[in-house]
Amino acid sequence: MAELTYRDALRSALIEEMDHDRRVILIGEDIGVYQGTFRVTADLLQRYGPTRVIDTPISELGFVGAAIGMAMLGLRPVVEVMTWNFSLLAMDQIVNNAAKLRYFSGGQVNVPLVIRGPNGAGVQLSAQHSQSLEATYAHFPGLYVVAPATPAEAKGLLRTAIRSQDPVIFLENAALYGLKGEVPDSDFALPFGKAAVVRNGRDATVIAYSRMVHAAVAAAEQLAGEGTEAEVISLRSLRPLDMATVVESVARTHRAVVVQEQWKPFGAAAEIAMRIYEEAFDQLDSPVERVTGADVPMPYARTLEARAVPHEADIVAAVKKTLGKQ
Amino acid sequence: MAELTYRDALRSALIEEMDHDRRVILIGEDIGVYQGTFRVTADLLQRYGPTRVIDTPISELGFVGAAIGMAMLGLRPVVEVMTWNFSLLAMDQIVNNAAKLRYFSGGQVNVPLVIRGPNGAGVQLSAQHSQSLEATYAHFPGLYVVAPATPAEAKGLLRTAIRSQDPVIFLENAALYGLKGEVPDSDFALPFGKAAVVRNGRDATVIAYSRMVHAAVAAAEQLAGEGTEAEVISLRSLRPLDMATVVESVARTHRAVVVQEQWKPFGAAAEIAMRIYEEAFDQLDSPVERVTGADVPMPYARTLEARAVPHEADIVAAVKKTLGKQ
Amino acid sequence: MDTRSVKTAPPRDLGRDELAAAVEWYGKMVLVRRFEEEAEREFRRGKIGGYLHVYSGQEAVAAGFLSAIRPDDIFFTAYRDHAHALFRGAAPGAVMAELFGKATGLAKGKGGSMHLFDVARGFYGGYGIVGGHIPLATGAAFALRYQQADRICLCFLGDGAMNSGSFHEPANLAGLWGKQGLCPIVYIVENNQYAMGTPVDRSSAVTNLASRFSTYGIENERADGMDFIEVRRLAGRAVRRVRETGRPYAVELLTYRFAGHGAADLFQPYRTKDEIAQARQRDPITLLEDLLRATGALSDGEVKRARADAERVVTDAVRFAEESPPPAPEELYRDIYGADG
Amino acid sequence: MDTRSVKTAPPRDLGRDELAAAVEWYGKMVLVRRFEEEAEREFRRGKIGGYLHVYSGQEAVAAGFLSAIRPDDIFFTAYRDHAHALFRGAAPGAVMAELFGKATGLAKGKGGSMHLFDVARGFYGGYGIVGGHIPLATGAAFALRYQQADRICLCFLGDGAMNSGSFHEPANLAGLWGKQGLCPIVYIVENNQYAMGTPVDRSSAVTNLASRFSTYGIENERADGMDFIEVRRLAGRAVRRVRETGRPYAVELLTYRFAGHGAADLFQPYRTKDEIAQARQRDPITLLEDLLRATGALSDGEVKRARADAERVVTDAVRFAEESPPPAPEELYRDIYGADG
Ligand SMILES: Cc1ncc(C[n+]2csc(CCOP(=O)(O)OP(=O)(O)O)c2C)c(N)n1
Ligand SMILES: Cc1ncc(C[n+]2csc(CCOP(=O)(O)OP(=O)(O)O)c2C)c(N)n1
Ligand SMILES: [Mg+2]
Ligand SMILES: [Mg+2]
Repeated sequence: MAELTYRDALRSALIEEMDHDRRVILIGEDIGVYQGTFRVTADLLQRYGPTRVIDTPISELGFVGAAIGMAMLGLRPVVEVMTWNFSLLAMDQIVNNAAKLRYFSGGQVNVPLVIRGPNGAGVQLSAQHSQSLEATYAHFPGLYVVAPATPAEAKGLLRTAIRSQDPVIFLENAALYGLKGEVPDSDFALPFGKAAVVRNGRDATVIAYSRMVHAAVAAAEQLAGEGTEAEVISLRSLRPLDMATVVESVARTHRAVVVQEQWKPFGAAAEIAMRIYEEAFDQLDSPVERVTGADVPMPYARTLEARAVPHEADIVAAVKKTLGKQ
Repeated sequence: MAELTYRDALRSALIEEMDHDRRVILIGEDIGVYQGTFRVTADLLQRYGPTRVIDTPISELGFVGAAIGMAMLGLRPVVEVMTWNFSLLAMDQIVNNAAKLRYFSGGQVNVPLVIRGPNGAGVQLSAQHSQSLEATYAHFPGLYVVAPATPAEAKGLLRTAIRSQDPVIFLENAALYGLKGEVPDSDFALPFGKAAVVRNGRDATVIAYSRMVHAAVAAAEQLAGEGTEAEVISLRSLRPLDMATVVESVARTHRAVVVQEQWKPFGAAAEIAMRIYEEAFDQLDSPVERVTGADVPMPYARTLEARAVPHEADIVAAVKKTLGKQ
Repeated sequence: MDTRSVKTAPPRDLGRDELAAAVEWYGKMVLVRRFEEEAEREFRRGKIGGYLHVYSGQEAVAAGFLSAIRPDDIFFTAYRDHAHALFRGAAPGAVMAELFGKATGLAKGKGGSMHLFDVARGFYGGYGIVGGHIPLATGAAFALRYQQADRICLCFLGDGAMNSGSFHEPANLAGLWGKQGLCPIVYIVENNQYAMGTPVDRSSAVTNLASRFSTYGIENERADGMDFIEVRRLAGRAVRRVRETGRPYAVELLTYRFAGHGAADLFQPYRTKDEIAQARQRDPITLLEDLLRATGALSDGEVKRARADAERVVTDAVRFAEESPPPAPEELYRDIYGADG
Repeated sequence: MDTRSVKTAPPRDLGRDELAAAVEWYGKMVLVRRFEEEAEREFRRGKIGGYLHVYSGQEAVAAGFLSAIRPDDIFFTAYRDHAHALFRGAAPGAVMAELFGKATGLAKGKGGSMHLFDVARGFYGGYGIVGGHIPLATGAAFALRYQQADRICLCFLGDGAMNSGSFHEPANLAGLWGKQGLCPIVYIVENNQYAMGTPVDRSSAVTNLASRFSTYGIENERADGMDFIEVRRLAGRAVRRVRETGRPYAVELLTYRFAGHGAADLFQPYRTKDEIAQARQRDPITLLEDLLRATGALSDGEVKRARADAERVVTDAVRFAEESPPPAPEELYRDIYGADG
């Protein structure tokens, strides 16, 4: 075990995989000379040279597509998108090629590709730079979609992502890069489709992923002070969803709250909540609650932004609502 | 009233709006000389000339973005995407500009833009050409998303779309272009956010949109033969969702089935079903059922494609399930 | 229409090997043409669904290039891809079976006409989103060189594709990577004069498409795409150079699509019958046939035999496709994720 | 670095009007520079959040062009947009208030530094997705001509933006529409040598960016972007020509970004202090100041006054921003849909 930041956990996964597998290469904007906008790739150009750490022009469609081609030929590219917002420019490549190539080629090609970068709202980056695109990508079969909440999850999932035979949408979070946590040494990997109970509780289940896991834990701690014990689940992956862990928990607590940062309509929480209804209807003692951001493009002003994203207090209120304590 | 095909209903809305408002112009690939892939714009180049009916190169991002700029300057462009699949190339323009411009400009600009074209699976067009992208777009605030099921809905909603001050994602369906139906004459328009009960019933509510409305009606007719009366709602618009109509119906039938053509995870039905739980939980006598396509990229082979999309029989089964008749 | 603005030098001094290859590829071109005619017929008979885009008129382009590469080289193209698969040696039965949506198809019936793949032969596919394969081919070329192989990649694309960002962005990457010798690719623009109903002069602000590559530092040339011998010679030079340098190269080949854009393009309001008739006078198969007859390399009998062979092969392919089973129902859920999924 | 590869002719024979304009715009440039310095300070003080990209070093580009257009002309730019707003006459207080996220900001505090808008003055915004505004500007230019106006549109863009499909696709549209006189736009490439940490020769396969426009049939030129007089003359010619013909025109202006890419770009590992120092020797404000002093149009006292004015205006702007209220909470839900929504 070592204490690492989320950033260094990611970086160490890159280093270990690059050291043991020459097929792993990195591609993205300003990941080399500039050292990466969030320094996840700091020093890696110096370490592996410019054919393995490739700085690209501002051509998201082009370099994501090129990485898919590299993956088809057996490389294992890890693409950095400076933020996931820019990935919309490459959406056609991700959705129409990466996700579907294995299928429409009748199984003739693999696309072992990771696309990683920060997802979600940051510090007043306003409407074009604050989106949380997990629901958008998790919709498409052929993709894996993961969203680690802790340094250990970041490292364990990135390892699995790099070793995967299929494209992985790897959603980091700018607010988490500095977060510290214990990370197992040695050859540590976390499987996709396996959620984690990060806090035990008997009264209600709070299901979250990425940064919202921490808001959920904080909410649970606050609730604990009032005598309510909320269980918190970090989903880790959205495609596939580990409903077994969720259902097992809800079967004990009989109440569920699903948290997402992004605006509500057609967001990830809708699917997760619906799956709870589909697979644990009889276990529920009250309706599943969604805690989400406001249904607005993200405003710039600090005061407005704060109102647009969900907080601990919203989770507390939702848990209480499931318990009829409102 | 006149009997029109869905195609001609669309075309007549274009003609009437173009006749009365010179700001309305059409842009898209092969809409002019070629007469439109689905002939929705047939003869319009001849009628309005090449500055109002603009054939474009294969540049979805470019011409959708240019249309946004035209709209900002006061024109009312109606863009045809040859199919919605290609719109993924313009996703950044749609989501980061069209949807958000009014907001991040602090209300200084309007984007009165319509993007229209066929959505959904067709006849063996395989994985890259068969997507149904309503959930993808309905996620984003700032957009309207509509999906007409009949010629009257097509005309009435297209009128409203062209007159709207905001960008409209107008989802047609290739399988419906030839469908005939009564369309009111005169200045007929249908408001957004107003669903229609297209068949009355007391036993269960089936909620659908676009092509699936017809499958739902066929299913309801079959069920009627067995003594079950299903109410069928055509949503018409997905953003906004008319929950009032849905809840009113579910309050009478106590059972709900939501139908979508696209694969299930993170699809439109999840949101619609969740809203029913959120707004009519106490009215429900059984869990809300989703009827959806298979969670796979669309295969080419006819036999496989038929298994990938939902059918009347699936709706019948789902209604029966809500009634405990399985 | 400027198919004839590029002069075709009558190929003199055909070498022995060149002549032998020309005869062989003549046969393949005859087969491909016959195959496409049959595919159109089967489409009308309802045996083939979806979209169907045939290659008739453009045969010399793919033939010229695919006759000039090594067995371990690779290539990508768009949806007009039957010829590319067949020229590369895919079994005609497996190609037809794919069009029929059968389990024995090249892509198990999952891809259809637009998505032929034969990876074992280096054919990395057929793609339906215009321009969408260009980034893939560019990355694939990088991967080949990264793996220290001297294999190269061909990327066929249409004139219409050149107006997409899916062309611009990877072309610039190729220019940059090429400076380090890391992008052994030949971009082959099949300028068949139209993107669906839009002629080049209405889709591209400049009509010399080859010249566009200069803006990415990619050397390029423009040539007649109807003359198999010329295309093959040019391809040989281009391929050799790219293999040696690891730098990209581009060619624009002026050709013509004899059929409609796809099987649904019946009326073709965007061009005249006359225009088509005139283009057909430079049918690439006839041009090659005439040349080979003139040099004595091809007799009447051999021409007849080539046609009869094509007839037989296509008939067999149709029979094979007809008799093949549809994909098993459980195939619906296969090939979405790999073994780990 | 080829800022100096373009020679600056010492501007002789300055006309009376030209001289008056130069003095006026000298003052505006001094203000803009001072504004940017203050914005950086306010960012460090935590008064400004998000991203902050300042314009220092590039003033002659926007000043030259915005001094050459009419009040009813329009323009678009990217996120490095404070100067563009200020030069066009937006109230410095409203610009600073936007940076502070206040209700009195140009965009009511909803857009922030990257999204300044002043539509009443023809400024159609500041955009955060690199290249994303180029299609908008191109369509806007079409709309102006469609409305039979002789207004024109300017589109400022960075060197980095030119590698995006968001550049390629509209540039081709402009080339096509321009043939019918339907695209009165000037593309102004602000080549400040870098896209974040990536210099032009590592982002673009060709480093003469102006030349890229030729592939879209758009006439173009390349010039020194540090010399206000030269930029303004060139702008005058370009604007006149575009207004008359309705055809697009493009200029690449060689300039330099003195500050980091954004306020977070502290270490700048991609360039040396020396390089920056050398570039600063051709500071556009000093160049203009020296010239105007040499011609006698500007005295020591006037220079001092320009600086003092700038100081006062910026101080007032900060005070205005500080004292302004934040947006009302209900603003969160406003401006998503129009009145019909
Ligand atoms: C991005 C995209 N836009 C539109 C289409 C519809 N479409 C299919 S083929 C085609 C024309 C392509 O022309 P070209 O690249 O010249 O190839 P050709 O058909 O002539 O071989 C179009 C517009 C598409 N498949 N993809
Ligand atoms: C599509 C996209 N990719 C990446 C970014 C991140 N980014 C912001 S500015 C920038 C550099 C742009 O350089 P240039 O166009 O030269 O403009 P400059 O900053 O020099 O004014 C990058 C990569 C972005 N905003 N949008
Ligand atoms: Mg073509
Ligand atoms: Mg720059």
